[in-house]
Amino acid sequence: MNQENNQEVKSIWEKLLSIDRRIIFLFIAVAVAVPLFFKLSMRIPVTPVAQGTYQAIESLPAGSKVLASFDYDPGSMPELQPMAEAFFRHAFRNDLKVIIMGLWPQGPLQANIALEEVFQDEDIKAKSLQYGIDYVNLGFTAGNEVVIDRMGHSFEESYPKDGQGTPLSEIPLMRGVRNYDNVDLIFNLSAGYPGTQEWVQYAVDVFHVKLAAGNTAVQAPAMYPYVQTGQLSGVLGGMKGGAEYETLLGIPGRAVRYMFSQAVAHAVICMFIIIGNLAFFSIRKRKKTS
Amino acid sequence: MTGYEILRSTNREEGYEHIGGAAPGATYFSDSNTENKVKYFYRVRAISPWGTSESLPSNPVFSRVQWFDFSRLTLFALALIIACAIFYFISSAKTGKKLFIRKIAGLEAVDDAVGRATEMGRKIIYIPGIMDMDSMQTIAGVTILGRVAKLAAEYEAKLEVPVSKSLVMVTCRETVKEAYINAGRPDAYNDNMVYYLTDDQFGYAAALDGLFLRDKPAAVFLQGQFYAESLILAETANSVGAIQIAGTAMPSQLPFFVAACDYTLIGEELFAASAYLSKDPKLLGSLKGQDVGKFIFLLVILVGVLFLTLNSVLGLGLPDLATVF
Amino acid sequence: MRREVPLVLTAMVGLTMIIAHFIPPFNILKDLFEDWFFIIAAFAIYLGVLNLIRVNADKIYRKSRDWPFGIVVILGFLVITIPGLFFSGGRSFSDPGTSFYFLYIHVYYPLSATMFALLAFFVASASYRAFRARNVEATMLLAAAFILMLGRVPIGDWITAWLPEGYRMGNAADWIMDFPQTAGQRAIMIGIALGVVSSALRVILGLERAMGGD
Amino acid sequence: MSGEVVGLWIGGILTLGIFSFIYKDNPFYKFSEALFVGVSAGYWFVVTFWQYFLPKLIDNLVLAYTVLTVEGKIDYHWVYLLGGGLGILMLLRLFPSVGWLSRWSLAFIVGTTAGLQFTRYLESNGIIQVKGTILSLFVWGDLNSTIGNIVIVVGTFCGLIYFFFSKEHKGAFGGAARVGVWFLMITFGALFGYTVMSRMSLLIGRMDFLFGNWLGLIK
Repeated sequence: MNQENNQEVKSIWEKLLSIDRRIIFLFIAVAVAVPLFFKLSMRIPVTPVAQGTYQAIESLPAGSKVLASFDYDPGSMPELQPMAEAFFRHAFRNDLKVIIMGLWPQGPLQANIALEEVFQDEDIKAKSLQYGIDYVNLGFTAGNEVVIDRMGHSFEESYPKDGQGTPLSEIPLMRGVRNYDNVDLIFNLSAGYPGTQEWVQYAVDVFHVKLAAGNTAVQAPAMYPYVQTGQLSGVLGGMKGGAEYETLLGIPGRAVRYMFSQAVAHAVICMFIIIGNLAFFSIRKRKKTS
Repeated sequence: MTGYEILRSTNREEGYEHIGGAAPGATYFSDSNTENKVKYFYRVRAISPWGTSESLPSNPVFSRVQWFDFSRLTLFALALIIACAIFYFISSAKTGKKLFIRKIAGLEAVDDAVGRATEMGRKIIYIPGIMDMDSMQTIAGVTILGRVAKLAAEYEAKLEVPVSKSLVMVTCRETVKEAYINAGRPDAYNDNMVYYLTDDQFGYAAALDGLFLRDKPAAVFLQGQFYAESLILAETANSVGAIQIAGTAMPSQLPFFVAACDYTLIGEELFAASAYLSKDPKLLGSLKGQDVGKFIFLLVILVGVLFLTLNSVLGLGLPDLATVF
Repeated sequence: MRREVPLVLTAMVGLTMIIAHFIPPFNILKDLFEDWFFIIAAFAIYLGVLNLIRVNADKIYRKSRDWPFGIVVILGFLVITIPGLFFSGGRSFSDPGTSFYFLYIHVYYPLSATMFALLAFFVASASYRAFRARNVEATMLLAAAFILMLGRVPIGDWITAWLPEGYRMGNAADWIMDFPQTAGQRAIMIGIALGVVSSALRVILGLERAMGGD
Repeated sequence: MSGEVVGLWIGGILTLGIFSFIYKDNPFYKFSEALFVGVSAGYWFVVTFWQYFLPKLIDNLVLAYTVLTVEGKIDYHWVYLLGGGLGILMLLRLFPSVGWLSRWSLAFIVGTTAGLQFTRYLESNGIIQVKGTILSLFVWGDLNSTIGNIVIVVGTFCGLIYFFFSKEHKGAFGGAARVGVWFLMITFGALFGYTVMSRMSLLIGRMDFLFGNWLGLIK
């Protein structure tokens, strides 16, 4: 008897392992979509590295100038766009002046999208911020990390004109801003190359300017050594980092809303790994005994 | 006291412009926007909620060009040492001197896999990554292909190399042909062992997916530069029970290869294996030169940590190497 | 002429960049080369784009495999280039409201974001069918992955709620990220850095065949 | 607001087009992917023209020309003419017969990148990282940072030994390499967790678009 149901038990594990891939796809799709329908607000614990980025911006006195480099494309929007919106709300709420630029051609346009969203807020609308005085968008320029190196000598040599084509000398905000010495902080949203590593290598370690960053989750772990040495003030990691930033600012935005789906998705992945391994080991044990 | 303002003028009495500020408690201010050989006068204005007080003008100073930036001496010295080490090892390797490289565990795994594949009598599929010949990782992948092809020729195993770039196809054909000749079996080689599928990342993965399911290979080699499509390849090869030996320097793909494959060459091991196999003087020399750099770093860490620990445990005053250099 | 001049140029430009870092007067020459670098880098972007158009036009002309999709590539190129150059208010082409902005939000963004979202499905099926704790290393990897995956979402703290405040899954995840992960990442980083140093040296000394060599 | 609705429908259909690859490689997926390749190339083309070529290259050439004709002197802006020439050489790579000329321009790209990376990687990813690892293994009255320092020093040291190729991994040296591998595995485990987090966030973003913005089911 034992041999017979032993046979049948093995087939369960093997059947489990050989189910069609599309069923797994359907399972993860449902696991991610269903929680979106529930408005469950979850407590988001804040990591020390996220605190570092928040503190670097919060500690700036009003009127300080922040160079914000948007180095990502729409593929990373779900992770970095909440950070972009939270950053603009944070900067404008503290009356910081923001100089936007991008080393990726899509970056400056992502900034425009975030600005359009943030300008709907009542408190920001009340400040009636003006282009060229409170914020400016220098747009994209070719050259990757060499642009960062050149901006150390002079912004104008890399960006003679802003995204709209107005020479820098005619923009009030840019008067007196010659290079990194006249900027109080660099904030970098990065999804790869060129990104935060290049900003550390070419701006922080050569011109000794302060840098805070937000990265896609794939790239965030590689930035931890820079935080430990102090080269990088802090890094927001993936959508979770966006949710932490929103929590610190007290404005639960999109990233907080997605966290319930994120939690369920992670649980499902862990369950898949456990089942997969149980099946793997029981089949291997079966093969050894037979 | 809320801060200082720095004023500058080219004339002692008037014409002072505000050129920068310093936080309260700061003791220095560097002015990097000066024209060389022009005399400047500086004044510091302390600002406090009750009013401001100005210092007397400083005596005239002018900046001139440093011919060597001494603040970067450590970097210069280390760069020189490593460059000389690399140059020395490359030239000595060129003169045929044998350079020692430790045994690479991954290469044994490669040999075992080809052996077991031959016993099982099923195909070996070799994938040299999805990038072109200008990537170092692809070159390493093609070098390791040479060894696998030589073994496959000796064991008379069936080898197949589907690629995603035409230039890679040409190079792989040369490598496999040469390996079969060295193994003394030129007759067993034919060109369509190496064939082109598609340039498109996911199209290539989908095509390989079908190939694995159809042919059920005994061994799959994934050596080179991979991106997210590596997940599909590793998973399907796993599901058909193939032995998998991977190797890449892409940090984002290494976790998946280590979890899904039987053996993975991690980052630099891929380049070490290709240097070890190709005996190419410039690869061997570079590897040894890099080891000199690692040796210096290991030594500095060891001594530096020892000093600091002794300082804090025994209260000695040994130098802190982190700030000395 | 074909091989020597590029190698000499590469060596000259590369050495200038290194020397200028230590001997400031060289910065004048460095700025000149950088000015040319920016222009050539922009043309390199156009080279990539034009090459893509040529490859697809070739595919259509020769009716090779999947040639109809070559037409779609060229159509896609024109669909965004023509409005972007001519009908989006010139220099302020990327302001909200222009047709270029509309195409970016409603065509480029969904396609690009969904291409990446595909990977979530592949990770899910690979987790189920490929990730095995087959040896000590893989077991340590999966254990760390579990702690991170659960620790970075509220579920981790919810499962380990019975532990005292500072020692829950979330704190374990923070500790792993701040210390062992930083150490391992740093070892990899130093290794890669020395690798870049040696390959940069080989390129500058003209020893590297792969870099544009034939 | 009909433009918005049309846009949402285009986005929804294209999203399903790419997702159809999950079912199997099919013409609808191939169409969407080809469209993506074409649109992204077009995007780069347009942005580089408006924000690089026009304001920086063409305007400077016009400036150089006016300075020459008005004041009759050659000023620094003529550098852009030479740069433009090198740029056009780069495009010759499209034509195999004269393609070798493009190697002159490629030399500037390769030389500049190699020259800058040589010092940047050695300092930022080498020297400064080593300096960050020189920590005391015993800190009075602070157990957490003592343990933290030990972990960072041992982990970095052993990790570097694992990547050391000039000595056989035997005896104490082999032991240290073994410990190094364990640290690398924890690092890869963390990277695995973060990569899963990243991929899942992207899927959540698309699901929110499909069910929220497009179908309007999520309020």
